[in-house]
Amino acid sequence: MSGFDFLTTRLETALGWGRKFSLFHYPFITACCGMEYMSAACAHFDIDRFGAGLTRFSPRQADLLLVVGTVTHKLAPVLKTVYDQMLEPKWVIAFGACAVSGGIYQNYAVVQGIDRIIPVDVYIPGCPPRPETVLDGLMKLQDRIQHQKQDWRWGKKP
Amino acid sequence: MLEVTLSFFVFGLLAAVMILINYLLGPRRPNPAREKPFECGSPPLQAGIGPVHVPFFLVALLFLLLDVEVVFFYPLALAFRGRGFGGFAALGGFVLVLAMGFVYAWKKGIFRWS
Amino acid sequence: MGKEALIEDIRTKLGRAVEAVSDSFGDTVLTVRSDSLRSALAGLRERPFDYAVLLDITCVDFAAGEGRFELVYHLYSLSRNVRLRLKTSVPASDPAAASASGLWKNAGWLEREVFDMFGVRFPGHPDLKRILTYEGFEGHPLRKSYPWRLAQPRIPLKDKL
Amino acid sequence: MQTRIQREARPESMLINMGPSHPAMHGTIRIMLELDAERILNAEVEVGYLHRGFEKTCENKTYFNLLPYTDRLNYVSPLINNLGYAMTMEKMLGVAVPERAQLIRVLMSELSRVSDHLTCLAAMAMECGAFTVFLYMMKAREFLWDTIEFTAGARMTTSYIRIGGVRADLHPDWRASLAAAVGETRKVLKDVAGLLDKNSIFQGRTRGVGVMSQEDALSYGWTGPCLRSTGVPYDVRKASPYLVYDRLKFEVPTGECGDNYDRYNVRMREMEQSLRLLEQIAVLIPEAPPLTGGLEIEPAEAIRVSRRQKAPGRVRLSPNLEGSEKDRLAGLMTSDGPVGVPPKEDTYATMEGLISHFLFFMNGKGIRPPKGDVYFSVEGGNGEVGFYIVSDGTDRPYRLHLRAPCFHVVAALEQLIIGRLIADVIPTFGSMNMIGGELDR
Repeated sequence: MSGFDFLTTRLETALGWGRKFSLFHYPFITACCGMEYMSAACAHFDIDRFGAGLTRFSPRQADLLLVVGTVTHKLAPVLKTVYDQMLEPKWVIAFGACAVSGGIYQNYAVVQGIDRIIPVDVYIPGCPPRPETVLDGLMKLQDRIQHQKQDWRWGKKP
Repeated sequence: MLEVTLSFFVFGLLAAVMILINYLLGPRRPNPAREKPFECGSPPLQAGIGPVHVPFFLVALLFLLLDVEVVFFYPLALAFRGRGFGGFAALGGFVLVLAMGFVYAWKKGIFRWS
Repeated sequence: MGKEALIEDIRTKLGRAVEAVSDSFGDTVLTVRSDSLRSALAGLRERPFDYAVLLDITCVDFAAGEGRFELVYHLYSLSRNVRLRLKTSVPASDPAAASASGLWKNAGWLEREVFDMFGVRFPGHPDLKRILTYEGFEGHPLRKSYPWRLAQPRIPLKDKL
Repeated sequence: MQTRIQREARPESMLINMGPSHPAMHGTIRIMLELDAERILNAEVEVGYLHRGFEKTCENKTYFNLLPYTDRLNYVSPLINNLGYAMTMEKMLGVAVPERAQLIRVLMSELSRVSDHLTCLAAMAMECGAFTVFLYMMKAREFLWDTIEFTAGARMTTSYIRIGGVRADLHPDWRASLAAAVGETRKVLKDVAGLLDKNSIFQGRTRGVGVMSQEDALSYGWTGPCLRSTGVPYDVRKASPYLVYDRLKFEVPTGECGDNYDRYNVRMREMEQSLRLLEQIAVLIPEAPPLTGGLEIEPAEAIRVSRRQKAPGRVRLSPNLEGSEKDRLAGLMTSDGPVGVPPKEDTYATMEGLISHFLFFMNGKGIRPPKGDVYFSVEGGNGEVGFYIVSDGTDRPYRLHLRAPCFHVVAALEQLIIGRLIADVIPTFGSMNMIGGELDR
């Protein structure tokens, strides 16, 4: 590993450390999981201990899209638009069985999992998932951010 | 004098770093959807933004005026540090003039939306 | 006013419109001819019976068996604290029923939902269009003929890898 | 495709989406507004963003399998939906529920009602800027959900109230957790009343905003706290009492002029009534009969012994197996008709139990109500939650329709916001407590 690579890996870990503890999330809440999101975000289970407490209701200022609840076919274009309008770097968490795989609603109305619309980083199972599971999912995302390779301007194309 | 130039230099550097670092480190994947306005995810109902109503302009101008006044407090306070009552009177006069303008606007009913 | 007396009054008041009066698990059920549906509803809403609240409008699809849709109206009289279920049948070939949007304001949305889910038209409705599904959704999902899992996505979906 | 509002809009006015993905729209409603500066000239409400095909799914699932779906209708007070569905089925099957199960059902639905009002007012206050009230009320709701979770096993989507009774008996020290929950909720209600009742900002945002007259409310088919805020004291628990509500003392609070503040106030006072009900119920529920002793042997031991002859004692089973407390089951689940799952002792120990358990879940064998249609309604968090079930004698409903109270409440939203400022949409919509799962089914 030449001197230059050593420099960039140190910078990548610093960058990863900086990003993972200041996640501004956009709560894309639709259904019952929203109640568990409220419990996870509030004082009892407090998502803010992991630096992800600040909710930004505009995709321009958020870097984590938290898709909470069922995404129906009528709502799919809305989710796609919100995801496209988010700025890089961005991550997506599918929160709850309906977002992960359509859950108990396999019928004409529900998208069977949001990874058919947008790329998803972390899937949180449960219907609804307990707040501890939510925090565990968040920690898994933070590990992923910490070890994410940074695509540097110079050298390789993104 | 040195500390003023030094502070300008440091703050300038800080601003430059804050702007450039985003340009350097953020991965750039251009996306046409990002140009369109954010309308809660639904398609916008109107092409551009139409003419904006007068009350908006009045409130904006008044805000600008009073905001700049507040910004002037810091250098004035520094400049009048040792002057005692004289400095305070000068600052008071400055604030009074602007306060009269604010009260006039208030009585004219700028803040009462029709 | 006992239940039988109430039914007698309704029969006399509505006369020809009432086809049958039955009882299912303790609730009084009034079957009305579809062409005099509007007058029956208006009559029930007036003074003596005073069914001030239209609780619900829904529809049941008997197209396969008996070739008809059955519209079910649930009414509730606030002053006499009594409920009534009013049924009427419309042919499955071209289902249409008089709109109750003039009598009750929530009939507007309820009829839009029945139109959206079953395709029953309501002439006289101010703005009859889909409410639960979206533009470009062909067919009416709650009909028995509509397959349970036939999705009509609005945007192209990546199939799972 | 041009929407109605685009066709009717004047050229110089501004058209804005208060769209589905908006912090105050609970994620599932899109309001298209035509604005003149901040005044709303015309509005069009579009719903259906959470239409999950509940009623179509019901036609393809057996009666027993539908219980989890009823939790997700009004997911803020799930146990009341369970109760509505279970009681509609019991009315159709003609099944009598034992006394203890009825008392537990009232306890659970009142807990669910308080958490419904807490969530609604928390969201409404937060959207008007009072974030502290949101945190306080969520804390109180945690205590209520703990009480529910001790008994039902899940915090929210419990499927605890079954057709014919309840799933299991109350947790041994349920009285302590209930007392803690009621005390904590009372403290929070006092704090929130202090914060909001005479708060001039909150008064300014809600007093006289979104006024609904009694005639309009009745014409829109409003029920529940929203109708009571206009002064009509209609409550299904009083109008047609079910379970043991006729034996309990509670008032029905009503408002004066039906504006946002009255809807908020009616919900606050209704929570106090529900807490009063909880205390009365805690007195009424007798202490659970101790599990009759007798030799309890481990399952492995029972299998080894039963190879040669019938297992001597009772098999010790884990308490969270459905119907495992056989001798307590008499108080929890009705005995007539194949309604509940047979108790696990029979299933694992006797041949008939195994057969009846197997048959219960087989296609066409489970709960099969007689032909006919039935409508029954209970008092939900938002109003009258009614289930209309048409059965054709098979084990799947031919048609199941939910009378969603907030569908009628939101139908009046357009009339309430036209002519007001854009900031008034938020408290008006917040005080209606629109729940997507119930609205779009």
